[in-house]
This record gives sequence, C-alpha cells and structure tokens, in this order.
Amino acid sequence: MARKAQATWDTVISVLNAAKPAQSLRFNRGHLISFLLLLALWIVFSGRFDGFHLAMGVLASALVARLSGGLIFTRPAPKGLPRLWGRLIAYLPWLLYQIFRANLHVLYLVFHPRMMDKINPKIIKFDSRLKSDYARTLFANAITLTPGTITVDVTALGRFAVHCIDDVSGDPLPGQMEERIARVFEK
Amino acid sequence: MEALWEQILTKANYWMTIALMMVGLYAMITKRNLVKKIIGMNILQTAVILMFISIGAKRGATIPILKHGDAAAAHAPRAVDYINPLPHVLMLTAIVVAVSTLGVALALAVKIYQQNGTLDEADILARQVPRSHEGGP
Amino acid sequence: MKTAAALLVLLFGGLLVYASLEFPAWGDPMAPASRHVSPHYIERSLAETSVPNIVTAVLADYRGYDTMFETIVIFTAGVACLFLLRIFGRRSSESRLYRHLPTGITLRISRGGAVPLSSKEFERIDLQWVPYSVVVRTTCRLIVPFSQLFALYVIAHGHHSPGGGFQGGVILGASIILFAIANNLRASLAWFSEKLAVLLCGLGVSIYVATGALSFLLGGNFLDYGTLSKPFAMGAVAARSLGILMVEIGVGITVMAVMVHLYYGLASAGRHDEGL
Amino acid sequence: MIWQIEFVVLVIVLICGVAAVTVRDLLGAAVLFGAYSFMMCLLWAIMGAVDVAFTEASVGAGVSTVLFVAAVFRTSRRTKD
Amino acid sequence: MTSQLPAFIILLPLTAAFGAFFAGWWFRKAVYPLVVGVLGLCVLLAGGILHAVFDHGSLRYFLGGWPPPVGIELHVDSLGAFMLTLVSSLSLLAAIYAKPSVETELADRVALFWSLYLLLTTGMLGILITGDVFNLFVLLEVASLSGYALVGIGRGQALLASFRYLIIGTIGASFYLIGIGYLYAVTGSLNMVDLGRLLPPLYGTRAVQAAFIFILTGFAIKIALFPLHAWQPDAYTYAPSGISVLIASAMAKTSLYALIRLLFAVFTVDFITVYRPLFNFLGWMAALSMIAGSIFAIRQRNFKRMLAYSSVANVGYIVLAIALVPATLQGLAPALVHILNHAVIKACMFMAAGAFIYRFDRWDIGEFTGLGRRMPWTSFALLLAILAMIGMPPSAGFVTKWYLVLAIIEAKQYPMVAAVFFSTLLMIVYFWRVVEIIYVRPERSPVPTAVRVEEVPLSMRVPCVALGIATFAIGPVWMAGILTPVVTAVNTAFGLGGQAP
Amino acid sequence: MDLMAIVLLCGGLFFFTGGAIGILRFPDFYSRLHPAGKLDTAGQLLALSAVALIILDDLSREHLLTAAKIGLIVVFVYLTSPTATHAIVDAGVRAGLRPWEKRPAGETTDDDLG
Amino acid sequence: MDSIVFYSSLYLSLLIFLPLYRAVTGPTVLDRLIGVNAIGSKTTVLLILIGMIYGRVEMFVDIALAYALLNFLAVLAASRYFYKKRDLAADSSE
Amino acid sequence: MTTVPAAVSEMIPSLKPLAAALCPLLAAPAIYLLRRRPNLREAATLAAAALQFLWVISMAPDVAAGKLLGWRLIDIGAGITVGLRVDAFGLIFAITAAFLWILVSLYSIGYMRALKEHAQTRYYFFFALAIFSAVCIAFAENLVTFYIFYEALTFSTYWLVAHHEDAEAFAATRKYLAYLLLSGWFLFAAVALTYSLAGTTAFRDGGILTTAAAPSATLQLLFVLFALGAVKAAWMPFHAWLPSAMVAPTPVSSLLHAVAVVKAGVFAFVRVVCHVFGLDTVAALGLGLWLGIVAGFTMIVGSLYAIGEDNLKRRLAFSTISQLAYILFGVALLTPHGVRGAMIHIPFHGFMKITLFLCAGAIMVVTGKKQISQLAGVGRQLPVTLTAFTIGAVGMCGAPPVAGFISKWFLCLGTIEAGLMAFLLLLLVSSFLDVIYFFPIVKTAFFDPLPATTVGIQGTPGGLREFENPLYLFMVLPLALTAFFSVLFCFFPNTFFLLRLTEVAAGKLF
Repeated sequence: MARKAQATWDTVISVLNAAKPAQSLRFNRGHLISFLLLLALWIVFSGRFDGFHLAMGVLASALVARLSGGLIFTRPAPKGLPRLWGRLIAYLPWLLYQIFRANLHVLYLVFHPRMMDKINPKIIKFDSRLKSDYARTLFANAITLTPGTITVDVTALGRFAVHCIDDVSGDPLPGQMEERIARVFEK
Repeated sequence: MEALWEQILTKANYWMTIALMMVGLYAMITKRNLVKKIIGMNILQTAVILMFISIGAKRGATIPILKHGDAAAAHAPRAVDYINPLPHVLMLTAIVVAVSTLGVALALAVKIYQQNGTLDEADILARQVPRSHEGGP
Repeated sequence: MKTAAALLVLLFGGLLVYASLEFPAWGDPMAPASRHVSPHYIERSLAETSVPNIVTAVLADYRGYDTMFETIVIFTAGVACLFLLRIFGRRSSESRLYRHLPTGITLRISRGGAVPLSSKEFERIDLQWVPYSVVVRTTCRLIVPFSQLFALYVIAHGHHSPGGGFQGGVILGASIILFAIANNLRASLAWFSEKLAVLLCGLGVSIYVATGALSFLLGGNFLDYGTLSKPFAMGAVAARSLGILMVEIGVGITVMAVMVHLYYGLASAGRHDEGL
Repeated sequence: MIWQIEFVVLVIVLICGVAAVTVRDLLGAAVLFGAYSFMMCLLWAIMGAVDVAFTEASVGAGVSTVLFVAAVFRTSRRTKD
Repeated sequence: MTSQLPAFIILLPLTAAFGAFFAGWWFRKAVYPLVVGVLGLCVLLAGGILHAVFDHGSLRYFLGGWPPPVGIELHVDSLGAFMLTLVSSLSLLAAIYAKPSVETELADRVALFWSLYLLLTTGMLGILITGDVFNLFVLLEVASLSGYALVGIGRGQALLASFRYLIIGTIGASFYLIGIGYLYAVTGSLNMVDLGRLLPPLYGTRAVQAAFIFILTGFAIKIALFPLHAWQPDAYTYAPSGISVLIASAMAKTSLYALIRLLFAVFTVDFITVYRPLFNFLGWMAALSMIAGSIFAIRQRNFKRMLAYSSVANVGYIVLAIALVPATLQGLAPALVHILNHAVIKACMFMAAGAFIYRFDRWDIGEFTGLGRRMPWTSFALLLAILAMIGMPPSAGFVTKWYLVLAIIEAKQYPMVAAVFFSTLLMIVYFWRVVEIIYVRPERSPVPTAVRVEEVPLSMRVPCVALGIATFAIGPVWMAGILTPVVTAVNTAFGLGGQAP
Repeated sequence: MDLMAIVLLCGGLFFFTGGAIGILRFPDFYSRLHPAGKLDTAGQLLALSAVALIILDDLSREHLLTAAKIGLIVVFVYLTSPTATHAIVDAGVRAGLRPWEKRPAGETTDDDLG
Repeated sequence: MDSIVFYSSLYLSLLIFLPLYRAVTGPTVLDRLIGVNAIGSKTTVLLILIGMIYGRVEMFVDIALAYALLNFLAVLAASRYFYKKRDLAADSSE
Repeated sequence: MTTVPAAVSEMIPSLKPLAAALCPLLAAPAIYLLRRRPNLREAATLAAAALQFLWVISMAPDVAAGKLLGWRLIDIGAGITVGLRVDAFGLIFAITAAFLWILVSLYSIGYMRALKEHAQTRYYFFFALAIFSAVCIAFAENLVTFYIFYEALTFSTYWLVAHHEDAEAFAATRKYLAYLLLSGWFLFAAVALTYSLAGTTAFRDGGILTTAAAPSATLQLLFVLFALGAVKAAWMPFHAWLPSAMVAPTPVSSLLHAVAVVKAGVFAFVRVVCHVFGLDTVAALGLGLWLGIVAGFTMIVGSLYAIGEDNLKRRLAFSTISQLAYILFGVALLTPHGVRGAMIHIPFHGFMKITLFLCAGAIMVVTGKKQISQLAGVGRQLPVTLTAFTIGAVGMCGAPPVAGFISKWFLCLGTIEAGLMAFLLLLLVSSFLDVIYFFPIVKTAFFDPLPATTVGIQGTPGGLREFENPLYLFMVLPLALTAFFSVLFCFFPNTFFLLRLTEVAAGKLF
C-alpha cells in the first residue's frame, strides 16, 4: 500500500504548498477578489439591501477576506481567473452528466437482486499529471462522484488510488475526465 | 381505553421525553466509563430541553419570527399565531449551559485519563485504595 | 447497584409520568404557558425593540440578564478548561521535527541542534504528524472562508432570521476547528493563536457587560439599551435593536473563542502541540 | 399537522439515545450521539423552535461531536460498558 | 445610587473576574490586589445593601427596565441581604487565606484561579439576589462550573472527585430545571413573586407537587443531604484548601438559601401547610442525615473528609429546622442561625485543615500530634471552632442547639431531640478525638527538645483565627439580639412565625 | 412547473431510497460508501431543486434569494460530500480495513445481507 | 402541493431508519459514520421540507446550511481519528 | 423561720458578682503570659484567688440580710438573659469554692513542683478557668446561664484530667467526657423544655414550674432529664466517671472532684428541686421519694464500693459519691431541716473531703504510696498530715467535734420532720459504713508498724519528714488549715456566714 511509503519519517513527502495562510499584511489581488466574492455571497445570504445591512456585509466580507482570504488564494491570485471560471462552468454540465450516469449505475447495483455477483470491489492505481491542488481536488471529487469509483488516496506526487465497485467502473480512468480537468486548469 | 389512547397520543412528546430522561439518568448512574456518563448527562439535558420545547409548542401557530412585509405590518401580531418564544429562549440558554458543562466534563475526563491511564471509574477507584493508606491527598 | 439504579430511575420516571398525566395536551394554544407572559413578547416585541425574531428580542433584551450569564457560563467553561487542562511551558521532547515547506522533506533535529535557517521555510510538525490528503485540505480552504462569512451573517441577521450571536459564534469557531482538523494544530495555532483566543474570550463578555453597563452611565438600569438612544441619536426602540446587535457580537466573539479553545485543549490534552 | 413526522423522529431519537449509551465503543458512541443531536435538531425544527434547532445543529451535532472525538482521541476508545 | 446597588454587587466581581483573567496574561502582579480589593468592596456594598434593605424594605431592580413578569428582576429581601453579607465576607476571608497556597501550588495559573474564584463568587452572589427562577438556574451553573474546575485542580483524586461532583451536580441542576419546567407549564411565569401569586389555586395539581419534589431533590443534591451526598466528601477533601473553605461554607449555604427562597417565596408557607406530611418526611430525612453524616465522619481518618461528612450532618440540622418551620412560632430562626454559625465554624475548620496541610502536609488525624505546640494560633482557632461545633456555650453552636431544640419541642416532635442529641454526641466523639491528638497526645516522632513554632504565613493565620474567635463571638451576638431584626424581617417577609403549632 | 417539481422530488426520494438500501445491502465498508456518497448527494440535489422550483413558483425577490440560498446548499453539498466520502475511505485505509473481495480470502467483515 | 411535501417528508423521515440501522449495528465505527453521514444528508433535505410545510423556507435554509457544514465537520473529525490512531481493532471486541 | 426578713424579691444591681467571677478569668491570661516565670505565675494565681475570695465574702453580709445582688450580661430576648445573681444558696457554694481555691493553689505549688510535673502553665490556666466556671455556676441567674457554665466547667476540667497524657489518662478523659457531655446534653434538653413549658428559665424561690404548666408525666420526664443532666453529682448508677477521673493530679481531684465539679452537680439538683420545680411541685409529683431512694441507694452502695477499694484516692472518690448522696438525700426530704442540711453539707463536706484528698496527695508525694495497704506506719512519718486526715475522717463519719456532725444533725432532723424513719435508719447505716472504711486507714497509718524495708525521703527512714523540705510546707499548711476549719465549723458553724446563709435560703423556700 501507499501508506507504507508514507509511514517512514525520514522522507515524508507531501503536498508542497503549506496550508498556512499568507502572512503578508499587504492587501493583494487575492484579497480583493476574495472580498468581492464574499460580498456577493453575503448578498445572497442576506437578502437585504438597506444601507445598514450592506455596510455590515462590507465589514464582514472585509474581515473574512483579511482573516482567511489567504486560504482561497495562497499566493497573489493567478491572472486570468475569469477565464478559468468560464472553463470551469463549461465543464460542469459534463460532470453533472457523469454524475447522473454514476447514480444510475449504482442504483442499478443496489436494486439488483444478485448484487453480490455483479460487484467486484478492487483498488486501482494510476498517476495523474495534474499539478495544482485545486485541479487534483476537483479530479478526485469528480472521481468520487462518478460511476462506481471513490478516490482513496492522492499522494503528493499525483498518484491516485481509486476504489472501484465493479470491473467496468475503473476502466476509463484517468482518461477523459483528467483531460477535461487539465484543460480547465492548465492552459 | 379511549382516554388512554388519547393520553398517549396527545402527549407522545412527554412520554418520549420521560423515556429519554430515564435513559440519560440511568446511564449517568450505572455506567462506569466516564465518557459514557457524559453522554448520559447530555441525553438527560437534551431531554429536559425537549420537555420545555414541548411545553411551548402551540398547534396552528408558526415559528416565532414575525412575518415582515406589507400585510403583516398593517396589523399587530396575535399571540395565537406564533409559538411561545419563551421556552425557546430558556432552552437556548440551557443548551449553552449543557455545552459548557460538556466542555468542562471532557476536560476533566482527559485529565483523569492522563493521571490514571483509564476511563473506568471502578478501575480508578480500585487503584486509589492502596494509595490512600500510604500517603495523603 | 444496577437494580437499585434501575429502581431509582423508574421512580423518577414514575413521578414524571404522574405529573405529566395532568399536563395540558401537547400544543394546546390555551395552555397556561402560552397565555401568561408570552403574549406580551409576541405582541409587543416588534413595537418595543423592532426585532422581528421574537426569540432574539427576548433573549437579548427582555431576558438579557440571563443571556449575559449564559455567555459567562461559556466564558467560565473556557477558563475552566484552560485552568484544568493547559500544561504551561513546553517540555522539549527528545527531538523536534521540521518539515521543509517547499520540498516537504522532514528534518529531525535532535536536542540541542540548531533550528533550521529560516523558520518561514520550515514548519514544525508533530511526532504523530500525518499528511492530510490534499483533497480534504483543499476543500477546507474553500469552505473555511465561506463558513466564516456565513457565521458573520448569522450573527448580523439574528434580528430577522433564526440565529444570533451564539449560533454564529459556534459556526465561526467550527470554521477554525475545521481548519485545524484539515491541517494540523500547529498550523491552526499559527493562524489563530492561543493568546488571541484568550483575548477574545474575555473581550466578548466584556463587550456584553460594557454594553449593559453603558446604560448605567446614561442613567438607566443595567442592560437597559433604550438609554443608548442619547449618544447614538436614535429612537429608543432603534437603540434597543442596536444594543441587541452589540450584545450579539459580544456573545459571538466569546463563543467562537471558547469553542476553539476547548478544541485546542481537548485535542492536544492541554499541550497545544499535537492535535487531532 | 406534522405530528406524524414528529412521532417518527421521536422514535429515532430514542433509538439513537439508547444506542449511544449502550454501544461498547466510545468513538461509536460519540458518532451516535452526533446522530442523536441531529435528530433532536430536526425535532425542534418540527416543533417550530428554529432558534433552538439552529443552536442544536451547531452545538450538539457539530462542536459537541468534535469535542467528544477529540476527547476520545486523547483518551481511549475502550469501555467495559 | 442606592437603587443601583444590586446590579453593582454582581458587576463588581464579574468585571474583576475579566480583569484578573486579562491581567494574568499581561500584568500578573495586579491580580491579587485586584481580587482582594474588589471582594472588600463587595463586602462594603453588601453591608450597604443590608442597610438599605432595613431602611426601605426589600430592593427590587428591574434589569433592562422591563417590569418583572416580562423581564428579569433582582430582588433583595432581608434574607438575601443577610446572605450577601455573609457570602461576600467569607469569600474575602477565603481569598486572603488562599493566597500563599495558591502561589505555591498553582504558580503557573494563579490568574486563572482567581478569575474562576471571582466567577464562583459572582455566581453565588447572583443566586442570592435574583428574583427569577430560571436565572437562578443559570447562576447556579456559573457557580457550579467554576466550582468544578476549582475542585478539580486539587491534589490526589481531585479530578475524579470533581468529575463526580459535576455529574451529580448536573443531575441536581437538571432536576431543578424539570421542576421549573412544570411550574412554567402550569403558570406560564418564571418570576418568583409572580409564581408565588399564581400558584395558590394550583396547589392540588400533580404538576405542582412534582415540581416541588423535583426542586427539593435538586437542591438536596446540591446541599448534600444524606442519601444524595455522594459527591461531597471527595470534593471537599481533594479541593485546594482555599476552595474547600469557600465551597463548604459559602456554596452550600447559597444552595440552602435558594432552597429556602423557593420554598417560602414561591411555594409559600400555605403550600407547606397543605402538604405537612411531606415536610415531616423531610424532617426525617434531615434526622437521618444528621446521624448518618456523623457516623460516617467517625470512620474517617482524613481530617478534611471528616469535616465533609460533618457538613452532611450539619446540613441535616438546617434542613430539619426548615422542615419544622410550619410548626413553630420561630419560623426560620433556627435555620438562619445555623446557616450563619455553620458557615463560620466550617470555614474556620477547613482553614485550619488547609493550614496543617500547607505547613506539614498532614491530613491524617493520627498525625496531628504536636500541632498544638507547633502551630499554636491555628490550633487554637481550630479548638474554638470545635468547641463551637459541639455546642459549648456560649459559642455559636450553642445558640443553634438552643433554637433548634426549642423549635423541636414547640413542634412536639420529640424524637428529633433524640436525633439532634445523638448527632451531637457523635460529633463530640469525632471532634474531640482531634483536640486530644492536637493538644495532649505527645508527639510520636523524635521528641523535639525545644518545639519550634512553625506557623503558617500571616495571611493564612489571620482569617483562620479571626473566624475562630468569631465562632465564639457570634454566640453572644445572637444572644444579645443584635441579629434578631434580621430574623424578624425574614419571617415577616415570608409570612412565617405566625402559625400556631 | 409544479409537475416538474414533483417529478424532481420523487426522483430525489427515489435516490435517497436507493442510497439507504445500498448502505444496508453492500457487503463492506468501502462498497457501502458508493451509495452513501453518490446516491444521497444526487437525492439532495434533486429534492432541493424541487423545493427551489416550488418556491420560485411565486416569483419575488425574496423567493429568488431563498432559491439562491438553496442553490448554495447544493453547491456546498457537492463540495463536501465527496470530500467526506474520501475522508472516510481514507480513514478506513489508514486504519487498515481491508476491502471486501470477491474471492473469499480471510475476510472479516462479510457478515451482512448478501 | 402541501400534502405532497408533507408525505415526502414523512417518507424521508421513515427512510432514516435504514441508515440508522447501519449506524446502530456497525460493525465498525466507519460504518456507523457512513450511516450518520447518510442520516445527515437526509435531514438537510428534511429541514427544508419542514420549512416548506411551515411556509417559511427562508428561515430554515440557514439551519440546513449550518447543518450541512457541521455534519461535514463531524465526519471529518471522526475520520481524522483513524489517521493517527489505527486501532480499528478496538471495536471488533464488540 | 421568723428570723428571716421579708423576702427581697428585687435584684439589686451590683457589679460584685461580676468582679468575683472575673478574677479567675482575668488570671487565666495572666498565667499564660507569665508562663516563663513560674513564681510570678503562681503569685498571680494566689492573688486572683485571694481577691476573688474577698469579693465573694464581701457580698455575704448583704445576702445574709436577704438581699439579691445581680448583674445582667445580655438579653437573648423572649425572657431569656445571661446574667449573674447572688442568692444565699449560690453564695454558700461560691464561698466554698473561692476559699478552697486559695488553699489548693498553695498546695499545688508544693505538689506540682515536688513532682516536677510538666505543663504546669496549662494546669494553672485551666484551673483558673474551672474555678471561673464554678463560681459562675454558683452565681447563675437562670438555667441558661447555669448550663453555659456547666458545660464550660466540663471542658476546662478536661485538660486537668488529661494532664498526664498517658493511656490511662486518655481512657479516663474519654469516660469523663462521654459521661459529662452526654449529661450536658440532657441538661440542655431539659433547659429547653423548661423554657418552652414555663416561658422563662430564671431561678425563683417558689419554682417556675407548676403542676398546671404541663401534664405531670411531662414534668416527671423533665425531672428525669434534669437528673440525667446532673450526672456531675455522680449519683449511682452514673458514677463511674468519678473514680476514673482520679488519675488527675491530686489538687485537681481535691478541689474539682471533691468540691467544684461534683458540687456543681448536686448544686444543680438542689437548684432544680428548690428553684425550678419548687418544693411543692416536687412533692405534688411524688418525686421526693424517688430521689430519696436513689440517694439512699447511692449512699449505701457507694460506701460498700469504698470498703472494697485499696487505692486511697479511689476510696476517697467512692466516699465522695456516697457523701454527695447525703446532699441529694437532704433535698429529697423536702423539709426545712433536710434542705438546710443539704445546703450546709456542701461547704462542710467540701472542707472535710479536701482535707482528705490533700492528705492523700501529700502522702503520695512524700512517700510515693498510693495504696492503703502500704500505709502502715506512715502516721509516724507524717504526723501532721495524718492527724489532719483523721480529723477529716471523723468528720465524714459525722462524729461531733468536726463539721460533719452539724450537717448530719440537720439531715436527721429532716428525716424526723418528714416522718420517714426508714430514711433515718438509712442515714445511720451509712454513717456506720463510713466508719468501717475510714477507720482502718487511720488504724493502719498510726498503729501498724512501719515495714522495715520502707525507705523514707532521701533514704532516711522514719521521723517527721514533712517539715524537711520547704516545698512540703506548701502542702502541709493548706491541709492543716482545712482540717482546722473543719473543726472550727463544728463549733462556729456561722463562720463565713454559712449557717446564716442556709437559714436565709431555706427560709425563702418555706
């Protein structure tokens, strides 16, 4: 198992980026974008547009952006964010379709009277070429949501371990999905 | 028989509350594991809270947040339309008290484990006996 | 022992059943509990405090004194946990582990060894340190700010929707706990330090008490927010609403700090080094 | 009107409560206690006590469970009863 | 200004608690002066309140400006004012006393200790003046929580003791809460005065009866009446010295006060007259408590534990006095007398016990030999307290016995005289043993040629000796009728003392 | 609109049912996560959309915002649910729980319906 | 529409019994965790449906959101336990 | 009793009783402060004793004239005060205690120093406190005050009994405390019951309880409570504490267990019968007979015990038990002469018995002998001591030239007055028994030959050893004086106004 390699202390290898929030006091673009995002979120939450509540919203968003904006963007936000989001949204319908398929598949299994014959759990492993945390997370979650597969482990080097419920589920991996996510992030 | 059924149905809440209280109290008294005792304590407290909320319940009324908007502002709110808010207030406080007690209790349990290496009350007491003869507290 | 306990519990239950048999039926609008004081709250709270959420109005204004002590209970729990659990002064272990952030390589510094060159590049980690999966960590990076904003929203909108200082404070605390769980306790401590938690613990309660005591200075009774109308140049009713908000903020701060503190203390058994 | 749901939830709450105190594993008990709190929260929402439900959701289900897990983590999962 | 006094006496220790908490992190030296100064001020304020109550009748303070059934009120009656003075003084003395031991034993958490200490005091003072039953619960929890923490920091099995205290205390608080719930369900009110007004037509209902039983049981746990005392000996034994003093003297009395207040202000004496057998039962429980507590005490070797069991017995005295109220013309006088007396006596005893532990680490009574010569002041104070406890005239204990026995005779419950008698007898047995060992038993270990006097620091000695002297001074004070107006006022306030037996 | 909402709601309930049964039926912890992680999430998506649709029946600013909030919940659920699933499965692996395999080779957890 | 919502929520609440069975019987803590997680997801929806029944969805949405958040937190915490303590065997004695 | 002036019921405010009581109380701290200077310490004791006696005796003329002197200390309210009041009966007791304190203090100097006892300061300190309590008991205005000092007496004598700090002493003290504190509780209950029945606790000449106040069963119960409360009087079967308490140093035994403590017990009896119940009530309840029977039983059985006892101090203790019963007996007769006999027996017995004890102590110090069987020939070594002893013994038996004759005479008159010939017979039998157990001692001491092996003080056998060491003088002088007074009282019973005082006291009762 992958665990064995990790267990030795001398060469612990993990995610390269520290999870520590940015310590700089400078108000950078990441902060600004976070602030705007959060403000938008606030308006959805609040549903009130009078001055008092908006002012509180601005205050709250600023506070959160200052406090933990560094969590969303570890360094000054990359350029071209809007385009990235655009691609992300374009990717979502496909993902939803995959999810739908996955659900039907599992439903089929659940209600199948001879379920035990159908399923054949196993763990497969493959390397991914995705580099950034977000990309890998998205990929892992997508795997989890799609047919018969669950991400078991993602190592720092991008090795994915996936649990498949039956023989067919694991076949298409990494395949098309990785392609699409790579297209979203790494252009 | 009718009356009995009526009693049971109209006060199902209270009966369940009582059952929960008994479960919690029983756990607090008989369980030897400290964390189990704490869980029992929480169950008892939640059951009491449930009792209060049941007292405040009101059929045909809505949650105690006034509807705002044009229509509602015109006439003053009527008491029968809203659930009694007072038990809710009290129980908010009670929940807070419960969680505070929980925090302290867990802190104590962790400390006890550090000191004795076990969470079992009987075991702790058993190892306390020889000690009490040789030295003071 | 067990049978005695069972008998005791049965006695207890019997007494409860005995008493409940005469209770007003569940949900009876004509029950005494619904007729005596609560109509006043329901019918007058909007006019008297301009807070549509009656629970908030009663909690923070009519029965503000209760709520103040509720906050103090929380504060007491925080202090108690600190008092009981905290092990002040760290005993340096045999060796310390540092992780080089850019490469992720772990160094073991034995006792007396020099600390790595730049502490910014090295992160001290625990003996039992386990790298968390990148998936969880990344998700939490998104969720933590989101939930913080949500918590602030809950505090700020306690007047109009369910929620208020306490719930918001807990969620705020939960977001920091989430961070601590997704990463580790040291990272969390670097972000939200113990001293800050302690300061906020006391600060929140102080805000509450100060708001109440402000009305002393303005000539009212303790916790009479109506008197705030003078300095803030607003009507008494609006002043009450404002007072409630101030109080809620105080509650939120305390609750957040105490929740985080409890978690820190419990997860590290008071040493504040290795967490869950 | 919704007393049927309430009744069902009450039964669930009771089951969760009994299970939480009887299960012979503290972590499991903590998790079940979390479920108990979830159901309690639901119950209060059903009875219209939204604020209480909110509090219970945040405290009982979330923070309490975490605190329990943390405490069990620092102590032991084993229990004799 | 007088009208704001009730709020001040709560706010003062409360803000000081925050102050001590902050100061512990940033300005450590200020903590102790702050604590003592504030507690001293509290005593003065309490005196002021007592004075005001006697001048103008009971004080009512509407928090937030809301009139009572809607808002919460603070209600200081004469009993409350009396207890305020008592509790704040004890708190001050215990604070002075606790300083040296806290600074040596808890060096790294002194500020936290004092912060919790002040919170405990705040809780107790709050209980004494609140006029709202639910608020009482919250304050009880403030006091209890800080009490649990303070007990838990002691040595030995303090943690387990504290844990049990917490569990059982929570059961008690929950019972009380259930009681309140029942009262609320049938009346819809939480204000004590309002409840007292609404309850009379409902006396026959089961909910009220059950509420009464639950409240009574809840407080019986808190005051450690005999079958429900299981938490108490351990908690008193293992708690740090200063805390034992405060909890044993003030905390128990505060709970008793709350019980009295609820019984006579909420349920009122009419209820009690209706349910007289219940009160007789209570009286029997109290008698059992007196005797069982003493018997347990005899079996103890640990001095503090012995004192703890003695408290169980003494609580029995007070509860017996309460149970006799409907049958006598004296009303609450015996209960009141013993509340004060026992608080002072027990505080002094625990102080002495703490001093022995502090200086010589002696806790086993058998090891007390020679302390009479080594620690003459402390031992003398203990001697006075013991004499007072076993009722040597004209000490405080004598006055207690006098009032109590008169009340019993008046109520014609002669068996109780025997119970009191037997309990006192047992008390003599276990307390005199201590005197004998401290003063007349020769020291076992190498006999010192010249015994060195090794007293505890002045700040521990002075409160102890002061209380020791007070145990004897209070007797004449009661006898001289200086405190009679308090008793009269309390009886009048609760409408007591007028019933013929 | 109403019909669509009802369909969605029923679909959601159907998925939920599947998830619940799946949790019961599957042989081991890893395979149980499949219905728990996927079907419940889908059920939530459908049911919440149904509610949003019902609300949007009466279109006003407030209802729009409420619907948006429900959308937020959905987004939130879609972020957390797979992560939670992943966390659980990861925990299982680290705890040394061996997956159920078809070939009966010393399994310990094969005690359920099947 | 109201009755449909009502019966859906009733159905949903009855559905909770299935994962509850898993949560109560185990066999491992992680199985319980799955059960509780599933209960949580149903409850989120149930809360919103109750909001529908009361006609005040906007009030219940916040609760549902907080609920989802804290459910996630609880699950994370419980699973994090096994990262550092690998004593799953402790509960096989059950 | 025509000679008695009209009863002055009004109390005359006077600070004298207070001053008299305060002497020992103030002496106590002085003794403690002077603990490093033994001479000054004992001087303080003596000075206080002398001063106290002067104060006490200065009140005698007034009291003998039928006046009541008193001072109220504090009002408890509802008719209860703590106060001092001097009436004739109380003064008798006070005079006895105060005068004997002087002598015993002198004696103590010799005794304690000769034996090089430890903790002498404690001894003097608590001695003073005990005397303070005894005098306050004598002067108590009411039952509450009485009870307060009655308990104080118990506690202050505790330290004296425990003086030796060995196992025997502790066993004795435990017994002592068990009996006396227990009885204190009965007394307390009795006081409370009295208060609730009568509404007051003040002593009054006719009694404060009447048969109308309560059912006679209650009153009888109350009397039993009082009797149990007065276990200090060592009436049988509650006498066991007294012989045990003889482990105390001899001066303690002499003053406290012959005078102060046990006399406080009988004093309580007399007070209760005369001033609480009133003679009429006691008679109406038929309690006199029972009391007489108990007293007679104690007289006879106590004497029998004494005969069987070989330890000198213990024999004296049983003698005390028997003699105290005379006082109870006298009261039980409920006749003027009986009561007078009882009252006069308090000082007379005190003087005689203290002589005996002092002699026993002196014998022990000089020769180290504690058993009667060892006393052979001691009379030749210590002629003065043994002469004094003989005088005391003769007085105990009621033979003429000594004071005991007077009291016995009154008692006999009383029995005749009451018409109870059986009781007269009892008295005579008892006197005969007295002779039986005292005569052998005198005989052994004077007429048996000194054993050859006996070694006197400092190794020299025989001779008038008692004057060799100045310390012994401190012991011999007091016992000689008490013996002298014992004889003097027979011829001048009115010394210190004693007879007159009994006359006044009894006169007010009838």
